[in-house]
Amino acid sequence: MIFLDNLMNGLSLGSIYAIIALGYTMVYGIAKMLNFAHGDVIMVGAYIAFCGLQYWGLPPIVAILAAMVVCTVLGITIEGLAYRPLRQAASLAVLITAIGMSYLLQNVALMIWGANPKSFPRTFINSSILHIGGLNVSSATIYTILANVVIMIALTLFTAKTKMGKAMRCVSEDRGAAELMGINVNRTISVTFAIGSALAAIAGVLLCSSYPILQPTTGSMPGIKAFTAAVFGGIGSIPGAMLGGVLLGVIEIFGKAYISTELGDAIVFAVLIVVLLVKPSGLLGKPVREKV
Amino acid sequence: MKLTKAKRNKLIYNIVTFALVIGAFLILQSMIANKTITRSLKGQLVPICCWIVMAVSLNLVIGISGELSLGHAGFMSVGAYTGAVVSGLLMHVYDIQDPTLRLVIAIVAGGLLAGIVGALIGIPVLRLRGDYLAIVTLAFGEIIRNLVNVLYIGTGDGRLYGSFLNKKLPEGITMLVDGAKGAVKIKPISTFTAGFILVLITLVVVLNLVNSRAGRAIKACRDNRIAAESMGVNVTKYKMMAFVTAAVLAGMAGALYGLNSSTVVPTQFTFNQSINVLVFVVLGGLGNVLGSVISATLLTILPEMLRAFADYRMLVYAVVLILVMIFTNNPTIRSFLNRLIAPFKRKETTGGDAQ
Amino acid sequence: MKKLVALMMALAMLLSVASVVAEDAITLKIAHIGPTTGAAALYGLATLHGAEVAAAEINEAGGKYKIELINEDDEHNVEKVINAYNAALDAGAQMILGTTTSKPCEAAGAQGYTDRVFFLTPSASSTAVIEDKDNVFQICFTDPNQGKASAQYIAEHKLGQKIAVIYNNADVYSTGIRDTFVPTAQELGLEIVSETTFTDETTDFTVQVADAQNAGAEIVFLPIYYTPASLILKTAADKAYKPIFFGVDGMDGILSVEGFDTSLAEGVMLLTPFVATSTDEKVVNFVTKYQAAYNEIPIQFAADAYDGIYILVAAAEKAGITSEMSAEEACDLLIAAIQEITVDGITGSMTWDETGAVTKTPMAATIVNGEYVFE
Amino acid sequence: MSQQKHHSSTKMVPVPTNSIVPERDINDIPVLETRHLGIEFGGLKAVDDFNLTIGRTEIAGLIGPNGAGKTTVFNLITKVYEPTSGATLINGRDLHGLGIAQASKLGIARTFQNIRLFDNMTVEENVRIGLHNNIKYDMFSGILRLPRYWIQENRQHEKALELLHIFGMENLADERAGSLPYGVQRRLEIVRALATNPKLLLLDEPAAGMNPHETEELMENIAKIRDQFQIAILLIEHDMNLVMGVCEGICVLNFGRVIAKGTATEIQQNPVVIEAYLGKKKEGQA
Repeated sequence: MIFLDNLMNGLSLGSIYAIIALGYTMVYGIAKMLNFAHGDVIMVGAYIAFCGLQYWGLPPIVAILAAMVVCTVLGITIEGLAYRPLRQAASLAVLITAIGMSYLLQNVALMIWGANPKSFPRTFINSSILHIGGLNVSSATIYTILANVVIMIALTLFTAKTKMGKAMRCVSEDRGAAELMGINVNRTISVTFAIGSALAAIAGVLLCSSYPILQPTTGSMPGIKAFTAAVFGGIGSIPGAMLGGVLLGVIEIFGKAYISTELGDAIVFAVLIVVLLVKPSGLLGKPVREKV
Repeated sequence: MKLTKAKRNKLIYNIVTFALVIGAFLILQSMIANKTITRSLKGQLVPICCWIVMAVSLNLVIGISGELSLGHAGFMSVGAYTGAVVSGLLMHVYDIQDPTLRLVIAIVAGGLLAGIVGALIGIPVLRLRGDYLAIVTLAFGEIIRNLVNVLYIGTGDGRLYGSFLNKKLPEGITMLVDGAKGAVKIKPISTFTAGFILVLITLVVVLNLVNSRAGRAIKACRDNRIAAESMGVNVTKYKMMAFVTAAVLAGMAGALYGLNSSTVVPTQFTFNQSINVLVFVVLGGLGNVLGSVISATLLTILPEMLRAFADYRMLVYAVVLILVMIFTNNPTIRSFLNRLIAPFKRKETTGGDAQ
Repeated sequence: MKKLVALMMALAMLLSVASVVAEDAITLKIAHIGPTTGAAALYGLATLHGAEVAAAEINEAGGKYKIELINEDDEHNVEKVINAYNAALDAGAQMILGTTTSKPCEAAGAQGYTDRVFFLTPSASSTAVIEDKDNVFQICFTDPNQGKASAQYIAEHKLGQKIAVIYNNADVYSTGIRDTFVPTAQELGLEIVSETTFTDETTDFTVQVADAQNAGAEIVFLPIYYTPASLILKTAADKAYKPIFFGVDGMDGILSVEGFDTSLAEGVMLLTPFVATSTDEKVVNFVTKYQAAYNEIPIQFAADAYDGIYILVAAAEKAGITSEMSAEEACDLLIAAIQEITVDGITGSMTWDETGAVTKTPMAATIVNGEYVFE
Repeated sequence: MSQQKHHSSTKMVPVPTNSIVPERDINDIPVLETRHLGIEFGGLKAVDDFNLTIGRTEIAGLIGPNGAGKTTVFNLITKVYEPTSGATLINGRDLHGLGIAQASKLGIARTFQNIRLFDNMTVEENVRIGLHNNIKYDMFSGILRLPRYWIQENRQHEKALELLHIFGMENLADERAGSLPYGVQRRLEIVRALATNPKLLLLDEPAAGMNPHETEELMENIAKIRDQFQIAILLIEHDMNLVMGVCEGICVLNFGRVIAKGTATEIQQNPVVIEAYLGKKKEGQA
């Protein structure tokens, strides 16, 4: 029973990581950059939803939509202003810029909303507890898992079936060749950021529904762990993000429950290092060959 | 050897760097001697030396070796803790009361242990490339912090006691490292002169390394990994050399830093601290050692002088990171800037920075 | 904007007061050091504001003493606090009200011990703050005392037998309280059935709560700040787990978290010397003035700092401090004087011994209908 | 033109591995021998069953249409790629399990199709990287500036200038490599490769982007290098004048497989090669 309880908790945490990891993996797969600020876009999304619910009295669905719209615009803006000028630059420069962007978002949020933590209001997402065979499961967990599955299927279909999705796959394979084929690379990457950021808004709401404390730094640690999850699953792979996220969540909870609560984070990061050493391309990723 | 223009520029660059550091030291020493220095500036002298060493050593990894390390503060914490423990050990167990001797041994020990940790991390990590390396060094920084949180070390009746995860040490011993409470009851023994010497050592090591066979190999790996390997350069070895040298220097800076205060806590060496040092490096110029020295000094003193500005410090840092990267890496903006400053600049030379 | 208005009001208060002050008043230069920016700004601003209210009150009354308050920000950082301390002394401070948080206080206090500077900290509660230093005194309980008092309170009031402890092992305050709570509770015949930890970045508390729940704990002791506490309360509610949650003074503030569902905190008990809803005349006076100036309900930190100014004045009077004395000259006089006085403040009646620790009576409050109630 | 004649008159003799080498090298261990070398990318055989033997002082050519797998062969020989089948022997030593740098230490040096210089370093420094394993001193001598540092630095400097002299580039020693004109960069890559003291020099399209005059000069230099250093050279080139003029043995690759081997004259007359380059001739045409 305790084992099942822990497993359920792990799945719940893992599904949050998974939904954040989806955003990372998309952007990494297509723009070939680690968008360090993704975790902070999540934070912004959560704050917008918070404002919608707490100050503007919006219905939950409208608040989430508002957060998605704001994050989409934010994602496109960040990409256009900060990342696009560095398209040809070394990955070091892009990464430092992304770190700067992450700090910028955190500090702007600090100025707007202050350092005092806010408690994310109750909504339909997290207001009820389900009793499943003796286990108590928050409705937030169910919604998160559902959202994950829906998003994963939608993204898979989108990349496989639509024209834009195919363009994304082309850009991901070979940016230069895609350009020669007449694909607008900038637009494709913009759209990728838009989708990734909209997902970040949903992730933010779900994250704060499960763990209802909202601070300017709320997104950073889950963001880093979700990136770990994306690498674990194989960066660039959509099912990989899902698998990596869920596994990482379960590992974290089991590590805390059966090894030590003191070393929970250390265990998560140790997993990342082991994965990178043993199978750098992740569980479902493809190995990358350098062009010479 | 005949002095060519490039070599002359390099020489001038090195002379200016050392002259500046030594000059600043002499001026400050005379200010201390005739008591014209303010308390707050005097209190910052040792930290400034530590941050200079941190910035220059991180520059070796980022600017010269071209790898992004986000765990530099982790090495500093290893040094700070080692320094505190070694100094306590020497005092309580080996009864060495001479502070200078203790400081020197502590700094060397801090550097050594940080170097060993750096090597242990480097062996697996340096095989990875680019973004992965950044995220793994970040992870290692966090792991180190997580581990020192549950580390307990104490001395009593001439012995050293240590414990991990659980504080199972005998009653009545003097705690040196007390879990989340950090390194405690440190007798501050760091001096400005020691800091100055450490800065000089760092500059000699980094500048001489850069202008030697090994340094050229490190830069070659940065500029073109495959080509360097094709020339028979063992890329992992040279990346490792830069990484471990930087870790040793960061450890030494950490020991000096730790022994400057009565206490050291794990929360001082978070990811944020690594980013702070990254800002010093980026603002001073990647690969530019003198730039790191200047920016580390200014960015340590300025916030103290502009305390009202503290609220916006991180905001400004963030903007600085983004703008410096865009301005130095975007071809359009770069050529525009070059055209802008071209009339004021003599013919472009190659020895302008430490390369 | 809010801050600016508050600042102007405080300034106006000070100015209007200046004219009333008697010619021969003694000016005490007191430096407040605390984190007024950064992650711990909440606490630093609270102590600053509390001190400002007290200083304005004293200056307005126009008595024998006039307070000149210097503020230095330490960003809750062990390096910055030394800079702040040096800057305060450069500005001519005679004594220090601070620092607000424990680790910086430990570092600055040690420096002050060497330099001979008197420290009275409103809220730094670890033992390391006062240990091996004769110059640092506390207004709040030391962490071990709080842990001890909590265990005693639980045992005396027979709140339950099986206890779970969830604490932040990356935090000095939390581990400090836990380190005496656990042995004291065991001595008193209570049973610690579960002990789990977390760190500053933790948001998922399912393992910790499940561990307590599965061990059948009737009481969950939370020697932690209110932010993680609010997450633990939520997690427990999700798991339909309803023990008595027993907190310490760091729990104060949980009801004012924006958006917090206060029903989750119903029945939570906490050890605290101050609640803003008290009907005590002095407390009402303080809360009213504080609200008028800063437009928010004061937390315990503010109350401690408010008392702190009065304690410093009382000690200065006893010691015969004059406007001209330097910090070094005042230090030993103040150390002797504070051990001889008793101060009745809004956080209780306080005396001090040579260790620097305060003696006062612990009080426990329970959250009922979204408000703190003293029994 | 005299050298061209000299080469075309070389007598090529068969060796057991289904290859030919110059008669003068027949008694030495071949500098390069590949046996059934092959690599697959995701199921696709980029290079398959590649057999080639090169004599100690041979100048050989590797030609073929675009995408035939020529650069992939270079990458296999230099261990940038690990082959999925077959073996490579350098001076009789198997490269199996070795890395790029270790292969280089055994005496392979190369240039790149898309120039890979160390752009931010000077011309001289680029050559000094080539000298990395020839004129050595350790890290501590460098940091502490021990006598060994000064001695070896001086030797590196002199050797670098001596090598740059081959192409008359010693006056460019202090220029930033990235700022040089294209043709000069190509020559610098060759100098840098020579600095590693190779037994086998691989040149990937050395004449790309050069005008006929420069190409002519390059041809002379390639022969000069071989004569002066007594090494073998394998080059990939699309300029047939250069290939036919300077190469003794030529190997033709198409779709990852060797379709012909022989001297310049033999290759020029081989119908399979002509077909690969020009497509299948229609009936009735000449």
